[in-house]
Amino acid sequence: MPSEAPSGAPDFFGWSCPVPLRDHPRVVMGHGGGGAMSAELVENVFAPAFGGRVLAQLGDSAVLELGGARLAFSTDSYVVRPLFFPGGSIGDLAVNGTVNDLAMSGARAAYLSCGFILEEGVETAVVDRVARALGAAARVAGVEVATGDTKVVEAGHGDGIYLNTAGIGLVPAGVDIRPQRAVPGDVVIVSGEIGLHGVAIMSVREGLEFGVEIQSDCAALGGLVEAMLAVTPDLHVLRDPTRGGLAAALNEIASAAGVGVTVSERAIPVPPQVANACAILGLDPMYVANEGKLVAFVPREHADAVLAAMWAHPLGARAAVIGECVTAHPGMVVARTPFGGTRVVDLPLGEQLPRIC
Amino acid sequence: MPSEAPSGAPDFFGWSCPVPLRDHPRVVMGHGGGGAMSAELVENVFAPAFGGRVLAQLGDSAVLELGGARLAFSTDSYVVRPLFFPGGSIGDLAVNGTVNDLAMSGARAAYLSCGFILEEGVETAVVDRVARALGAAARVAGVEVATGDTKVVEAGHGDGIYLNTAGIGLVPAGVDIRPQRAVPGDVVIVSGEIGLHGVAIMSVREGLEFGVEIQSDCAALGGLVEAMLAVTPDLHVLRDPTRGGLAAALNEIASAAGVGVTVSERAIPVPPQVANACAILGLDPMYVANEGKLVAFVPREHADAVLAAMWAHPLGARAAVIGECVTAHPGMVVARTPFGGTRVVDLPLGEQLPRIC
Amino acid sequence: MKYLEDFQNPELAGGLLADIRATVTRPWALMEVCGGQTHTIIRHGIDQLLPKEVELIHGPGCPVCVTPLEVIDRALAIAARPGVVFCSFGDMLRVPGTDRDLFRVRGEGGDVRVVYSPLDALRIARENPDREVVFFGIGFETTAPPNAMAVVQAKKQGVRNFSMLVSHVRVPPAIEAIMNSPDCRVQGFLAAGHVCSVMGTAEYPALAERHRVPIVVTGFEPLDILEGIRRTVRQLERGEHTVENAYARAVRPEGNPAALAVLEDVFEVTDRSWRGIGVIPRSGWQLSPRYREFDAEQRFDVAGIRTREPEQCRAGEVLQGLLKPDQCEAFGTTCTPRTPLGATMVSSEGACAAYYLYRRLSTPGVPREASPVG
Amino acid sequence: MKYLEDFQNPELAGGLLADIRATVTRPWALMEVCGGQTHTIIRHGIDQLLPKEVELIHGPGCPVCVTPLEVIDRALAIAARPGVVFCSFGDMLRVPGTDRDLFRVRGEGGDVRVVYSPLDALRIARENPDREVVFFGIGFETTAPPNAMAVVQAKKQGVRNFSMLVSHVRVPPAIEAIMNSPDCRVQGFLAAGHVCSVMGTAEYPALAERHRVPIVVTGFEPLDILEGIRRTVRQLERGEHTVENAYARAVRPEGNPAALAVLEDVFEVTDRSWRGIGVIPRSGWQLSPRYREFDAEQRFDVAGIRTREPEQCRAGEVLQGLLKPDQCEAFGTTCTPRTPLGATMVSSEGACAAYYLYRRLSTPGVPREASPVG
Amino acid sequence: MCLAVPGRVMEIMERDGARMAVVDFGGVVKDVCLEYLPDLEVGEYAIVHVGFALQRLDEESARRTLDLFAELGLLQEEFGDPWEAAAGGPMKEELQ
Amino acid sequence: MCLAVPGRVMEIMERDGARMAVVDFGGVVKDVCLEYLPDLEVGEYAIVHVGFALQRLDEESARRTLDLFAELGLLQEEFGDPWEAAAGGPMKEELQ
Ligand code: SF4
Ligand code: SF4
Ligand SMILES: [Mg+2]
Ligand SMILES: [Mg+2]
Ligand SMILES: [Mg+2]
Ligand SMILES: [Mg+2]
Ligand SMILES: [Mg+2]
Ligand SMILES: [Mg+2]
Ligand SMILES: [Mg+2]
Ligand SMILES: [Mg+2]
Ligand SMILES: [Mg+2]
Ligand SMILES: [Mg+2]
Repeated sequence: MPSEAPSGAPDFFGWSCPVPLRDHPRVVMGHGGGGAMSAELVENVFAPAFGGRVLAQLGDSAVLELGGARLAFSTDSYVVRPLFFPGGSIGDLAVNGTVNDLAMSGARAAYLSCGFILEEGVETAVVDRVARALGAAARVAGVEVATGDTKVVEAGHGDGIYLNTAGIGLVPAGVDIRPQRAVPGDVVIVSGEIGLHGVAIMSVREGLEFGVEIQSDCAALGGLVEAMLAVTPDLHVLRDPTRGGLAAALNEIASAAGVGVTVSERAIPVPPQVANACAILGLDPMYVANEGKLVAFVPREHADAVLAAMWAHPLGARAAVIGECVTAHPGMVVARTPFGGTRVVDLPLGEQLPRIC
Repeated sequence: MPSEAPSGAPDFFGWSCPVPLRDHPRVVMGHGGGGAMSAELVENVFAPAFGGRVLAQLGDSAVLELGGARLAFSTDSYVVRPLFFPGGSIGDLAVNGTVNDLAMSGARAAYLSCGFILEEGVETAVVDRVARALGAAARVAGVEVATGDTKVVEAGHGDGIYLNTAGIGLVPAGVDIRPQRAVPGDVVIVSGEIGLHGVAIMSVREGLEFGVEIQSDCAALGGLVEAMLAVTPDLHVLRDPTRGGLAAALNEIASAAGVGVTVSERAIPVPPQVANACAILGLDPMYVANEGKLVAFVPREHADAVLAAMWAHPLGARAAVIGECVTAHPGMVVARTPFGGTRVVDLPLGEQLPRIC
Repeated sequence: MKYLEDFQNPELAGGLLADIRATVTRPWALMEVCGGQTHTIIRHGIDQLLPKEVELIHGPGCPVCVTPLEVIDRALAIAARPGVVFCSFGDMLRVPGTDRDLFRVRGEGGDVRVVYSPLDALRIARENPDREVVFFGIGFETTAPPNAMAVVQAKKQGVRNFSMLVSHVRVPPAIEAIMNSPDCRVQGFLAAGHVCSVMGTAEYPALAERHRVPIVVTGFEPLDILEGIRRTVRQLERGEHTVENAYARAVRPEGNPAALAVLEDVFEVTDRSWRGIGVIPRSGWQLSPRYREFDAEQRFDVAGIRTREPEQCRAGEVLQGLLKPDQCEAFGTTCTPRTPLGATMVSSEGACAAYYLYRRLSTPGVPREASPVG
Repeated sequence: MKYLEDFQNPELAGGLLADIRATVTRPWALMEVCGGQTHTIIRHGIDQLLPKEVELIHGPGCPVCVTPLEVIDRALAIAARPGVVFCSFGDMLRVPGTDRDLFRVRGEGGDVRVVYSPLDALRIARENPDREVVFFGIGFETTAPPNAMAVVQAKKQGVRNFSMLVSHVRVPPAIEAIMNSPDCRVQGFLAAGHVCSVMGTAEYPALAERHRVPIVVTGFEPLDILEGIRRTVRQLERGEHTVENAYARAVRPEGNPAALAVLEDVFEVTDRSWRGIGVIPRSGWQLSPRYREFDAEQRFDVAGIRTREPEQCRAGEVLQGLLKPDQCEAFGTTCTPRTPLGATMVSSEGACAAYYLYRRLSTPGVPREASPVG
Repeated sequence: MCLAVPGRVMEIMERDGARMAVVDFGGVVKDVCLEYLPDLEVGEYAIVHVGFALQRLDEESARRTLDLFAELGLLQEEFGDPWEAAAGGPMKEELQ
Repeated sequence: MCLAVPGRVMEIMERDGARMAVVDFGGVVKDVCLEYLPDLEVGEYAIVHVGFALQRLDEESARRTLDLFAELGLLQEEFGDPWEAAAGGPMKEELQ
């Protein structure tokens, strides 16, 4: 990613190894939070080291040519705790997370690889439950687990189960979906209520336990994307707002395409329990993770039809237009509050923590 | 894998969930050792859960059709300690291990995914070194890192760095390499000296430190396999004898194809330092891991030419015929000792441990 | 949730705004004391809706912002010790000490845990009898009673491996100090509603009288803030300076007597340094002699740690409303949310962090902090 | 390596085998005492090369096989304690106790570590002063001096968090017990060369004389074994029963005096139970009163643990050469290397494990233990 | 500072010698310490901060305040639409 | 039991108050405790078990033993090839 900082301004992108993270001699949790610090790690360490033409796309998944086919390829590791939570498990996440990253390139996932890192001492019955959840999710998503691997690490290392999946799928002809294609005028659509996954996880996290009648939205979005593509292959951007939530997804798109994004807070579907859990913990629902939602940047002329197609799909029933892509404030996301004021929706720095103030 | 136990004999394969591992309510290190216990986990937990047609092939990598192309697809996680060892690092392993699994299907690796699981507190300089080693290894292997992911786990979990890579590559037309294709009469070739990786790792393992003038054999075998395929596309089986060593690789092939395998111990190239390190620790070199070797089952009529082609390649310079595939003792590997006696080379149970007796 | 959404209803804002607009005749500078109120103002863009005559100055009412550097450094020193479990509210983890923050300590091997409640820290202590569990007891009068209760329970239950690093601060002495500042521009206060829920309002009439300044006890939701502003502006326009309670649903004049009794038992008033401001007499609490055995500063002998603020940082003036953040030389260059020099750049409601966002909005040339994640 | 490969040279085996073949005239049953010798025999297929008249009976010389169940259970109990680091040679991790093994204990959260040398355990103790480090001191007279030295050093260095769970056994009393068994078929012994390196050969002439049995001190490489057999057969054919040293390069009659002195200081002779065999008088060592403070049994009060072997297991008879493993009912059905009932099915040189492999080879119908790994 | 929210008491119990309540925050349920409001009863609302109920919420007062806001709304017509007059952010249009 | 191997002393030092040596096992080098063979010298061979040198290896004796084995080999011709007569495993052919 070339630096575009004007001269005189601080240059965040000009650092060089061997001290890539100026201020972080050691990895901290924030580097995995899906926000600014994660991005820095990719920017300053991984991208220069790998030097890949494809990696530089920095999307949810890479689109590449192989044997005459156009493939989407993506990976994610899953380290969620607890392993089972309201509405799903690490096994469901491992399928849906990767299937969704492929879907965000317009690809229908065909095959998954699956790597288990097991901690010595984890109950085999737990491994079995996770594996069965993963298998069941794969069948629902219509993807086949094609290859796998198991490693065991000594007790005290690892964390019960870590999972990695990588997925491949075919990108249909004429489809070119990536963050860079956002253009002013695009309508921004979110496929449903936000914050469900993050709040469901927090509700069962050690030391934070609370009761809430919601479940993770964990789901595979391949079918929904197919329904949207049936309206028009010319979707500009799709993104699943996972770690870092809607705020991170919108910021990444704004930044990648060099466009501004404005959203209306009133239009964003936030379930009351999510709003209330966030109120108690001092969090903003826009920063809370989702695992079965997408945000789409759609040319204005197709927006109504795409929205109608989403409403017709069970996973898009509560889809809503939440904003648009603008020429103003390029690289930034600005929300109009219900009171008519505006606020900047910044890229989250690291992980979100419960606040008292 | 269908059970073929005669009636009356113990039925190891007829277990059913939810108590899949009769004797192991919890995961132990042996489940990751690449031996019998690893196999049980696949057999009893993962295969039934995933129910994949492709996974059932149980090879190093899956070969599948997508968009008209024939692709090999494979994954491995890397949890090696220490992260840097004589002759390589976890970054090299993560490339070569997966590239080699693809090569064992006859495929040249084209793209890798790469998932980092970082432990909070690991030095960013270490992450950078690993990433650069990974990038350099990818360039040597001619494979592109196409997509990646980073997760951070709390200090005390994880182990500095865990890595996962998945790889995809094209399988050339006419090539069908898999364990099931071993047939009696096949000549068994190993591509060079065994045991180097395992001994190199042990030499720097905490509490076991010893000095030895060898390095891990960690290398990408795509080029060697191409040289062998140039002789004939009709290679029957290729396998990289990693965890569990040559013993595990040969047993897996014997078992998958239902053939017997005999090897001559005298013919197996074991460097003296490997032999001596094993003597001190009470280990058998046939069970020690390799990361830059392959074992090939080649039709007898092509054996000489394939061997010559291997000798002509830097990574096959010390290739040797070590045995053959027979109809006797199906599913078993038998070694003829230098004294003319025989012994069964069993599938290792779990991990190898230093013995005193 | 009920009694929360009701006070976030934009439909009802119109009348309040209209009334303010109808009332105001000339410029007034009001200070919202509490960082929670600042958060609401920024989060909802309340300031953008007000008539230009009404200026809001963000007060020092954010414990993250005002916890002194030397206390942070003591926390870091304790948290870094082997055998210690250091428990803190999430807010404090990213606050910079002299050379690192609690996140960094955790990365370096310290056992730092985020808790939701001080009682969670006490539970951790009971569950880990072989570890020293230290709770970072920061906050204003609202947080002091819960923290005090953790100490009371620790004593009652005989949990000897529990202690608290105390840096509690009190609002009224801060208001007094602000008003005593020779450059003070503040003409009216929105007092912190939740502080008053506990403490009641008895301390304010004397303050209002002495400084001839209206003080309106104000809640935290958008309509509460508007109502607080409306009542303050009305007093100012009328030349009044009384104490009003605009948060009557949660504030009684007498406060919470049970909480006051425990505060009286557990704590004693002390002078305390406020980050970026300096020492304010009698503005803090420390553990009373009856509970001194639970004082982490004593148990870990870190009281000797003394530090100096970075000289560039002018957060003190910012916190007193004497300086706009972008008038600070470090602002946006050496000081950003990623590399904060002062606490006001850390907290999401800190004045410098808020300005940083807004200046970026109005000045597109300022670089983004980062770019997309792979 | 030099002096190792030399004695593994198959070119030199021919003469030894030819001599044995030339000498033998009728069936002889020899016992190789040491499990290391059993390992060599199986590993190189030596038994397959011998004339049919020479039968090798595998002796009880494998500490993994003979460590009594109750000691294993004590080890498991200690290893499972929080705060304990339990160090062991790798061999012992898979030996089954009554209901689990050390691997399982580790999986359940016990801190079990494999060490190469007892000094490594002592180092771990020094490095972890807040943990109790227990070393599993098993083995014959070869391993006893190293283990004794760890205790001596612990005392010298004042490492108070180190202790040893001692289950040392002595070979000569076992030979005595075997010869005293009414069903004993053993006609000659290959004595354990490394044991004699330490202990010397002084204990054997009386044994040989009393039982009128040749005893040949034998090394561990294939040629050593053949030479031991050759010399034993020669004595038997001649009707002799003397003690010979066929491992002269490493065994002197007086043994290692420095080691003997430390053994004398650190240990005292005791009766000890051998797994599957029963109590053999004076066949073991325990810590002497001078070092009792380092006795893990006392420190952790596990001496009371008493157990019984599974009734089906006939390893005792197997170890005494009274029964072939496949004559045991459990063999290959309820007892396999994956689910061993007796220690002889665990150790790679255990007689039952060895038979299991070979029966599978000669009986292809017996199922594999597992199938390929993905 | 001092994130505190109103919740409704659903259940009261004793734990570790302290008076505790299950409190409902609009579908989110959490345990809360009642030591500072020992006479709070099931069905009542309280302001909760870091796991402690700190003050009883006076529902009557809340209602009166909201009524006042509504009344003020009637004045709005006299003085015109304040939205129009607001300083306004960079975004002018309202979406959807 | 008692895996012990011969190694050659390369270097002698003191550590933690114990006499230690660096011992070469044919290219593999490990630290070994010399407390039981305090007069072992650089260049000598010893039998090493679990990190301890337990007995000096008598090179002269080793050579004599090997010589004996070689002599016996000469007898072999008189009695024919023992390989032929060996019980034999399931594999008859020798490879390569
Ligand atoms: S911009 Fe930074 S340095 Fe300047 S006052 Fe604010 S926090 Fe301090
Ligand atoms: S086969 Fe098993 S049960 Fe039978 S004697 Fe051997 S170890 Fe014991
Ligand atoms: Mg994504
Ligand atoms: Mg991905
Ligand atoms: Mg993803
Ligand atoms: Mg694998
Ligand atoms: Mg763990
Ligand atoms: Mg492989
Ligand atoms: Mg693989
Ligand atoms: Mg592999
Ligand atoms: Mg990712
Ligand atoms: Mg770790």
